[in-house]
Amino acid sequence: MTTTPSAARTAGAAMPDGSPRTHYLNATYGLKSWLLTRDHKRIALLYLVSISVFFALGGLMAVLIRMELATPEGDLFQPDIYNRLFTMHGVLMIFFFLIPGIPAVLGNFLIPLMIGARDLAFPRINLLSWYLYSIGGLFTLWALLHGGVDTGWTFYTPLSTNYVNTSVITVGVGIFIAGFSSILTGLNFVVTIHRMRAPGLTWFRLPLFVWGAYATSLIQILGTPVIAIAILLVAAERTLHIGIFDPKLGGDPILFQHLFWFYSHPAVYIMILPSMGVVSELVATFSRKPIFGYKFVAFASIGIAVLGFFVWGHHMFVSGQSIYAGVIFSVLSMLVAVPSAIKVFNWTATLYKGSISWDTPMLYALGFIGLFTIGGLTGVMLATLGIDAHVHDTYFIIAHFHYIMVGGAIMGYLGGLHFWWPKITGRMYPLFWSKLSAIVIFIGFNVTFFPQFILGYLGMPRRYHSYPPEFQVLNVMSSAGATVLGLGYLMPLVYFIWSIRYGPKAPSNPWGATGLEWQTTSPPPVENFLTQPIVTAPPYTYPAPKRAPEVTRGV
Amino acid sequence: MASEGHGHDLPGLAHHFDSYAQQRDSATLGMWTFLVTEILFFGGLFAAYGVYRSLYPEVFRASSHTLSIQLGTFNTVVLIASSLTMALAVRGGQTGKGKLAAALLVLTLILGSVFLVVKGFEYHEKFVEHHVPGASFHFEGPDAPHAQLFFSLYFLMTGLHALHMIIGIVLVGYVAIRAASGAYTPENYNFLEGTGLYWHFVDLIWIFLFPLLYLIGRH
Amino acid sequence: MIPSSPVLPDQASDVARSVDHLMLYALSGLVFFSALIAILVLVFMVKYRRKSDDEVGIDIYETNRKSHVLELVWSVIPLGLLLILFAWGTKVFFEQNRPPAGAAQYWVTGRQWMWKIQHPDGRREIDELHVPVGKAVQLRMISEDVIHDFYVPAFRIHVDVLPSRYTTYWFKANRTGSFHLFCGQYCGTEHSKMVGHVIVMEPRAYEAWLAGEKTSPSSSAVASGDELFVAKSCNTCHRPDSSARAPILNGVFGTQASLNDDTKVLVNEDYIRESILNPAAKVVAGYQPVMPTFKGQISEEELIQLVNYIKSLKAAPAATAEAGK
Amino acid sequence: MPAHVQPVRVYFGVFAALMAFTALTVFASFVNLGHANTFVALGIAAAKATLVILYFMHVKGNTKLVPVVILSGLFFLLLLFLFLAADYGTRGWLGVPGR
Repeated sequence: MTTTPSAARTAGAAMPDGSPRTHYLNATYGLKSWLLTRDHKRIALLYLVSISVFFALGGLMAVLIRMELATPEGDLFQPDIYNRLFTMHGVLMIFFFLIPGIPAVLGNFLIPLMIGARDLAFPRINLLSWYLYSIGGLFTLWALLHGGVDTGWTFYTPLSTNYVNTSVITVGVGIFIAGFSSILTGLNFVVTIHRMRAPGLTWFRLPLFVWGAYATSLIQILGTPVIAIAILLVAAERTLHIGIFDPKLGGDPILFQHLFWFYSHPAVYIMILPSMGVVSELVATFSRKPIFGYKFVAFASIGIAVLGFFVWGHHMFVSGQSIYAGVIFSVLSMLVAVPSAIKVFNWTATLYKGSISWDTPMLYALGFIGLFTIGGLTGVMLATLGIDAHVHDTYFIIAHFHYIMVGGAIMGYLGGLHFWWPKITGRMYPLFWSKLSAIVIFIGFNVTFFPQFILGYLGMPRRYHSYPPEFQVLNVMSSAGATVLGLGYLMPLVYFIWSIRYGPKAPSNPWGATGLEWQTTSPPPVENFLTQPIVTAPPYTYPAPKRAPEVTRGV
Repeated sequence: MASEGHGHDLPGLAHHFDSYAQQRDSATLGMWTFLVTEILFFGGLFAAYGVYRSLYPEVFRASSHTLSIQLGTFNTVVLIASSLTMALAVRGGQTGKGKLAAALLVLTLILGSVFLVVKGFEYHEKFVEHHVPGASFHFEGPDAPHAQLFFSLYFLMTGLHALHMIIGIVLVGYVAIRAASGAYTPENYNFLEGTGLYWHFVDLIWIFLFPLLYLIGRH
Repeated sequence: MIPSSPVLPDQASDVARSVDHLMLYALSGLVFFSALIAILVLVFMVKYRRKSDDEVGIDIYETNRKSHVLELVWSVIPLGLLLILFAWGTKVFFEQNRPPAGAAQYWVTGRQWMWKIQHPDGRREIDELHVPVGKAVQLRMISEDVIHDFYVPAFRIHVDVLPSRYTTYWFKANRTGSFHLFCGQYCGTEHSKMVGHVIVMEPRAYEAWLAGEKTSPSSSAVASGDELFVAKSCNTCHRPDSSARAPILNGVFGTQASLNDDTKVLVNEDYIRESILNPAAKVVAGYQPVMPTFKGQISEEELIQLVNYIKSLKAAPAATAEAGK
Repeated sequence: MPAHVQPVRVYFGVFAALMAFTALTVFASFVNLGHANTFVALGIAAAKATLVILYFMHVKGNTKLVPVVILSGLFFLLLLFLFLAADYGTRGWLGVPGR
């Protein structure tokens, strides 16, 4: 790298209390200054708003699903409405919330800051990806208004190609376009991390969040094109009846499942890897010590991303795939559990002899560790051929992946949001309410999803609109938990919005963290740093250097 | 990429980069990363092709024989020639010869259009012979129903390839105009280089499509 | 119907017991590791909570040589346990999927949104499967439209029912009773109504049920297939004395047939089905592709009957004479 | 400072080689090599692709990272092919339909 340390930027000098006179939020005003911005920080906020809308919509559908399932008869909605609800819940949550979630919001905001760059490598492409995401989202919403889709988010053929008459193609186009957005975001991150690091910032001095984001980007780049072509083939089959997936014309519907899961299994790691990166940051910061086994944790991220492409067939153990392919996929799936286990053990070991504060982000991080452990270990059960043959496509797997995606990915996302909120907005949120929200979400989550493990082992299939009455007790528990969980999610929404206006001003480094993003002001100036930072030490070297003056310590 | 005026004001260097080399390396890496996604995009189709060819080898051979090997070979030559002119155009940009680059780009554009026109004739022929999948599909020979799979894949693969060609031609046209007006300097011809990489990639896909579709067991 | 335990579904076959034992092993691992992590986290949280504002943690990783050993330990031990789980799970999976020789052959046709079942003696029923206890039962399954999935929690196995080829499900019930049958693969609007029961009966009760309910003139699948063979005029070409327009079908099932393109194919249910629907796809060596397709003219159930009939044709010429009558 | 400039004759040399390979692959398809025909055709295509990538696309003389990017892309594509082959190639080995 041939970076030349640049002189002071023109972004404005700091106020005496450390808050800059102008920063990225008040440098320019007006809708146009936001919609045409090329500043990665503003684009991150655009994403934050849009994914929150989709999270709210997807959550609303989850509430309706749980209402329906409170009684066994299926008396609230007609079955076709129910089928659309769970399909759209899956599509919105996966493609429009979880996959863009942490990379596009936290990653966009933090990667240039963490590596001491002025922006991502391709700022225009970054804005383009937000627009693509939004256009994809609008297609999907448009389809939603026209009746949605009832194929399940997996779009299995030939059901999706020859049998349903809902808006499969519109939603497919939406996902296709959003996929471009995902690819471009990943591409931007990879190039940025390779080419734009500050002087002295070697690979093993990178914060673990950057490692996580890098691994995530690899999956976005390598996996997304394959689901794009799969969707394209579904659309072609649906409109032109070309026979690729139509058994009546010699096509093999199983081929679709291969192409679909080639992406959609690694996609799970798009959701969880950045969350793991966040948790690594949180655990180190709130224990005030380096992560135990930094290199193991860093390489585990890459290992998970790469091995993630070796295991997709474990979604197809009972699908008519060859039993021997199943055996191969099973043993490879076991291997991917090892780097995950390494991460969990290393986080736990980091706590040992730490100086642990019980701040809100830490509570979320600990919630993540607990829930991810259960989610991961039940995942191991599902990778076991003999067990999967029984619990495949039952509520067991619903519970498992919600432990990973909601208990893991969303806990990490919220933990990260609570951690960096002062940096993003320059404001603090109320600590009491935020700690309460972490606890409410943790409890609500477990009450919602733990009973589903039992339901699944008892044999309740997923995507059932009505079910035999003996399953009702556990379903009612689950629905009750969902109410608590929903309330838990509303709390951050309320106090975050409150804090933007009424929250006390945040100092530049409220948590006493290391990391370049804490050495600039809160909120950061447009150019991120007033002087080009130069890195001389590994990450998480405590005590944190006090570059910017610190004034008040939270609420 | 106009300078924003922050920090440095070197012509053609975006405000968030420190040097031309950093900017060029980023652009090259970004373009190649994009091409990798394209490889996997077409890769999904190649995978489908491989599966069905292994399931129905006989009918794939028979269907392949209905394609014109002359036209296929001609198009291969045309496309490789266009890659040559493109490579020379990039070299022109690299050495600061904008006018030469523009002329070579126009030549590339013409060759690309020739390819598409020939492809159009081939499509037309398929249409006349009822080899287009759908209700009017008709194929003489053994295992006719599965012939439709070959032609579905044929149209999907060559169609997507042609779509990439069209995008490429638009890009080449734009770059030719920019090159003629002297927009590319030895320090920053990144957009020209990127367009070149894209064009060569389209050529690469064809290099594999040609034997897979046209040359199955001609003996 | 109340399940025997609040957390375990009915256990109605030996395979089900194997699955539960396997699950118990996996579950004990889950409980052990999650408890370990939870306890460690909670203890550390309390013990090492921050005492003063400028306190920092103590990095023990770089100073302690044993750190790398520790990393190795917690990589290798889980890996070992996982490989045991994999091996055990694979063994159980083969148990779940490999039917014993001599299992009674039933046929299942799935369609949106019902199960059609045919007994070895030709008796048919819908959404219910009556079987005798203690006898191995093998289901050959196919779908008429989308992908379905045959799932009986009491037998602990799912198998997808495909529209393109036959799949196999087997079980040997070890107790009588009525057990849930679910469609385990989302198949459209009324997916949750594609449910039924597997009713396991004492052998004598099963015989009585078979005899007692035989009201319609249902004949065995083989006999129906025989009738179809004539009705569809298959016998005009597929007979020994025809001048070699079509291969003789007696005794072909289970053999390797040589094809026109010098390859060989195993004559099984899928090949016969494909050859009826798509005769030109794999033509036996020495014959012309002259057979017309029966696609769209024949239902999956009729295909099953024909397959059964062709399977039943022994190499003995006597059977042929009867078939060609 | 500008990137490495290749002499013009390199480009024409590569073009000639590509033409020769094209002629060769058409010729090879008319020779009966049994199953080897497919591999010969794909081998020639791979050789042509390598030439284009190395010289037309300037991977030779560029940073080491670019070949890594290309090869990792091809590696994951190969994974897709390999696992598909593992499924389609072993169907029916057990002798139980559908397994």
